[in-house]
Amino acid sequence: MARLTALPEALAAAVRDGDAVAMEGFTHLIPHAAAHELIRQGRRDLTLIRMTPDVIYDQLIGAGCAAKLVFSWGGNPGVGSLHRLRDAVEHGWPRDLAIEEHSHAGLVNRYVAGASGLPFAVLRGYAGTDLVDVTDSIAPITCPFTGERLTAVSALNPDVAVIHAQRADREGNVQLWGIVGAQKEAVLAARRSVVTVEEVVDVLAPVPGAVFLPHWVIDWVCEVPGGAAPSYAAGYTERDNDFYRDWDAVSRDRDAFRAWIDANVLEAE
Amino acid sequence: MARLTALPEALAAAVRDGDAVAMEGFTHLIPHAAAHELIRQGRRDLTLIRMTPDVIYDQLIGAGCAAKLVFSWGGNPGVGSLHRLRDAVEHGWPRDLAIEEHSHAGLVNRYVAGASGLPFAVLRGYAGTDLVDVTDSIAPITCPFTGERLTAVSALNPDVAVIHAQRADREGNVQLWGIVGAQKEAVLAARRSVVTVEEVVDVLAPVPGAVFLPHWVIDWVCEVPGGAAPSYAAGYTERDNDFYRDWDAVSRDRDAFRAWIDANVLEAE
Amino acid sequence: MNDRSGPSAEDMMTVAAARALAGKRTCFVGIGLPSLAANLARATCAPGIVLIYESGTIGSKPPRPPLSIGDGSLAETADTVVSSAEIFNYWLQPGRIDTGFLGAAQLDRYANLNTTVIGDYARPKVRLPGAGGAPEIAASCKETIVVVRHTPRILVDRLDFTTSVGHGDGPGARERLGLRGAGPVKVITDLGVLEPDPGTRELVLVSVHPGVDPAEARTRTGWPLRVAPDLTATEPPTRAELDALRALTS
Amino acid sequence: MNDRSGPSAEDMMTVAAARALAGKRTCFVGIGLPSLAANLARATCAPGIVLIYESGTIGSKPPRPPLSIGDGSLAETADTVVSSAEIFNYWLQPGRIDTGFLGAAQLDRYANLNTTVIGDYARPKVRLPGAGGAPEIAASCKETIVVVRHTPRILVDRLDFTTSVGHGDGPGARERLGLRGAGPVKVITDLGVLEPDPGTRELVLVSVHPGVDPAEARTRTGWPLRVAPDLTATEPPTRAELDALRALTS
Repeated sequence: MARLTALPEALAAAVRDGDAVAMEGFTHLIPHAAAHELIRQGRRDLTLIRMTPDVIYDQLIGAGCAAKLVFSWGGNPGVGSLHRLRDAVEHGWPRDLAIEEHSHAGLVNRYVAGASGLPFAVLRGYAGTDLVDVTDSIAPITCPFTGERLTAVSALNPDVAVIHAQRADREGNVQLWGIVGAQKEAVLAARRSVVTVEEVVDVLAPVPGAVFLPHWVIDWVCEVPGGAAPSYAAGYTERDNDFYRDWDAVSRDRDAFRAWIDANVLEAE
Repeated sequence: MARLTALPEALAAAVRDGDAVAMEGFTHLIPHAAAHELIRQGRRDLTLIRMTPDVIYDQLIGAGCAAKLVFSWGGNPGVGSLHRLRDAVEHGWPRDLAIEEHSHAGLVNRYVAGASGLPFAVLRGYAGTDLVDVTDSIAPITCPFTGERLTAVSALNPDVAVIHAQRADREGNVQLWGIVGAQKEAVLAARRSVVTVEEVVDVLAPVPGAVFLPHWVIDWVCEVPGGAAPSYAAGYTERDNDFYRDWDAVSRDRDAFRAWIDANVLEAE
Repeated sequence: MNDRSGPSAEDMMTVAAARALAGKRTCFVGIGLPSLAANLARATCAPGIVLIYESGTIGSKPPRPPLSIGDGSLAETADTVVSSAEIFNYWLQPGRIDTGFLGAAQLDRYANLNTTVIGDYARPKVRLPGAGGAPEIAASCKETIVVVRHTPRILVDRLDFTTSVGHGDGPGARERLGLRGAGPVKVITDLGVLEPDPGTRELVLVSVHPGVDPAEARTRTGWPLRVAPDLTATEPPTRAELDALRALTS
Repeated sequence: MNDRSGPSAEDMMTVAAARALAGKRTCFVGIGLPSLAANLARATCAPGIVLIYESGTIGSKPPRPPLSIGDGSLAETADTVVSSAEIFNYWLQPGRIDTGFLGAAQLDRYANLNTTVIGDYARPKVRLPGAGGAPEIAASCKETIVVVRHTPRILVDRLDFTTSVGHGDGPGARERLGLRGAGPVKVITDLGVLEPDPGTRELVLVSVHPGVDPAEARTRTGWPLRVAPDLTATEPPTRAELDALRALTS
């Protein structure tokens, strides 16, 4: 049952140290404001789950919030590396980061299994790749009808899903559109969920292509206009491509990164 | 690549005697006009696949077009039995009808597997029921991660999917909305597909909740206004509930049924 | 229907079924009497209840109970409409729906249900519609409520076919089968209410509707129906319940 | 960029990649150079081609190549946008997409690809972005085209990690692995075009771009690159191709 609260209150209640947290949004509707609040709240030892870790997890990893990363593509889209992610994996800074990696198809099917109440999902994937050797949540499975060998991936059921959406109504029903990614699956797979929205409205007028998440599968809804920046919310904000380009230089350097976090996250509210 | 043609031409090219044909539409957008054309063309030995056989398959079965029925709920919704289906199963009239039956969840997952290019799908289903003893396309499967026992169903890949939709554009892109059922999965699972539409338009304006099927996964598009009657097309036509109630009496009696088919299908065009 | 007429046995059954939804957040609704009862609950004891139909409509608020599960009003009044695959895989299967409402052509003492055939499967005396959503509603809802007319043709000693599992063959059966919902918690008939014994899981008559003799319920049951020592009488329909029911069906 | 400037090696690579889409109906597009080439194809040799991005946009017609795979213009200009689950399960996996466009940090003689790590997996020298959509694009598209810069750091004798399978260890490998698409049919570099030998599946230099010495291509390849006996020269970019490219990138 969705409660409409302020973001700090929602995240303090939803996310504990050591939790597995999925913050989804496929290069759109990325819940940056919520990530910043987690950094301010000093969360530690999180297992961060996300198809595309992106700048949002580069920041959480660099800030020392994460013990493990579950992901399928960890770059700065169209720009290059995630330097904080690389520094953690390559040099253990600011701490060692365990890695569990998949392809997009594999990771999204783990969410699908989680959302469906199944312990695994089946796909044509990974055959012949080295991913099967480094990732425990991949296993072979045989079709009981044809004998064909396929791949199973284990279900993902995060402790918490955090997403950003365009709108909610006062009951806490949520509506999001544009590139919809794996947000519905992440919320339905998770034990708890927090949704930040551009605005709370009286009535959710139907929108073509919109995903609707009913209030009774959501725990907290927080009005956070611009909460996806530097990502965007279709119909509300634009992607700040310059930010993504500029992030490359900020994130290459540990001191520059820390200064950025101090100035833009810790000292902001 | 979709071709816009007349319905008789499309079905003559798409459906051959002995084909497995899925005519989908979950109590909405039921492709009745196409079914009548198949009766007129005298198709025989079809394997008819459909979650809810409904009046449409009662007519095809009574007209002798079907050798087998694959289904999950065979009633006249809100009214009672499908008497032609019952007569075929109970008395072999007008011919014996083989039955392969599932639950809705099982049958829709067979379409999902077919649409996904997988040989099977997994669900929590059928445990403890007698359906597992009478249906070959159900098998146990064990989770490779947890050891839990679940149920697999084999993929359905019909020779032909036939659906009715609200609109297509001149390129053959199709748009349908309201209760969307398993139409997308049926079309994507099938080797060939025929879509009848209420109207062909220049531009498909986006509609909330609409499913879009691109022209390159469809083979034939036919403009057939009212082609779902006595079912309906949300935004275009209303469900003729009286027809469904009246069908009970027509279909109870073999002669009344034949007279109805003669007058309304064979002598109509 | 005459507005002054007293409540029929059918009305009582519907009202009792509606009351069983008090306090529930979500209900997966079958068509027919379950749909009428669920909409009555929405108009009376469970105003905020979210009705989910297997046609994929979530949060339907039909002004009148629909004839079919796919009537336009279900989609038009819904919060959202999802595909058949999604309604079963994402919404029903994970056990996130509180209550499932089911009917049946046969029901046994463990509230297992038959909606498939009467007689032999290969040459049935009566071919029934089949499973539909029932097996997975029975498996996955947090609990189910069954609504059937009370006759020995329906409440049978032995099912001709098990379409949907209630309490299987008794204690522990659901756990052994991996069914995660609690199963049937109430069977509501036009004579009274049956509930599974907490120990044996066998259905016991716990309440009779106004004017019903428990002996009649036993006579009209195909197995030796046990009667709860603290058998109660169902509260008769209130004026408000009957008015709401008339408004839905008139 | 100066409109009068001649074509660079990069331009030639993009134009050659675009030409490879002539006659194709559908293309699953990665971001970066593949996206530029696919949009150039749409503007030149393949006007009706349907571009599908792994962000779930089908039929995107972006006026300019997007920076990221999730830019707003991809969704706004799409015929439809589907979820991540659907784009991989319903659209990519069944093999209904003609061509997949891929890049890589390392590529071997069988066009297997590494986008995961340089060095040891547990303690990598360079942690690369990882798999993304590539393994299944490589597995399931009817064919794939790989676009990489021609350096011995990329065209290597041995991958540090196999992220996506091309022709595996040679003839029959894809069939043994159950990969249903035909795999890489072309590797397009800034020096020329490589194609798998029909018999051995090893990449062979079949064409060099204008002004490129095949010896240079061999020097800049990490294995002893075979050169096709009927080696051709790539047609230089036409005026129309260059104009279209400038229009996309200016």
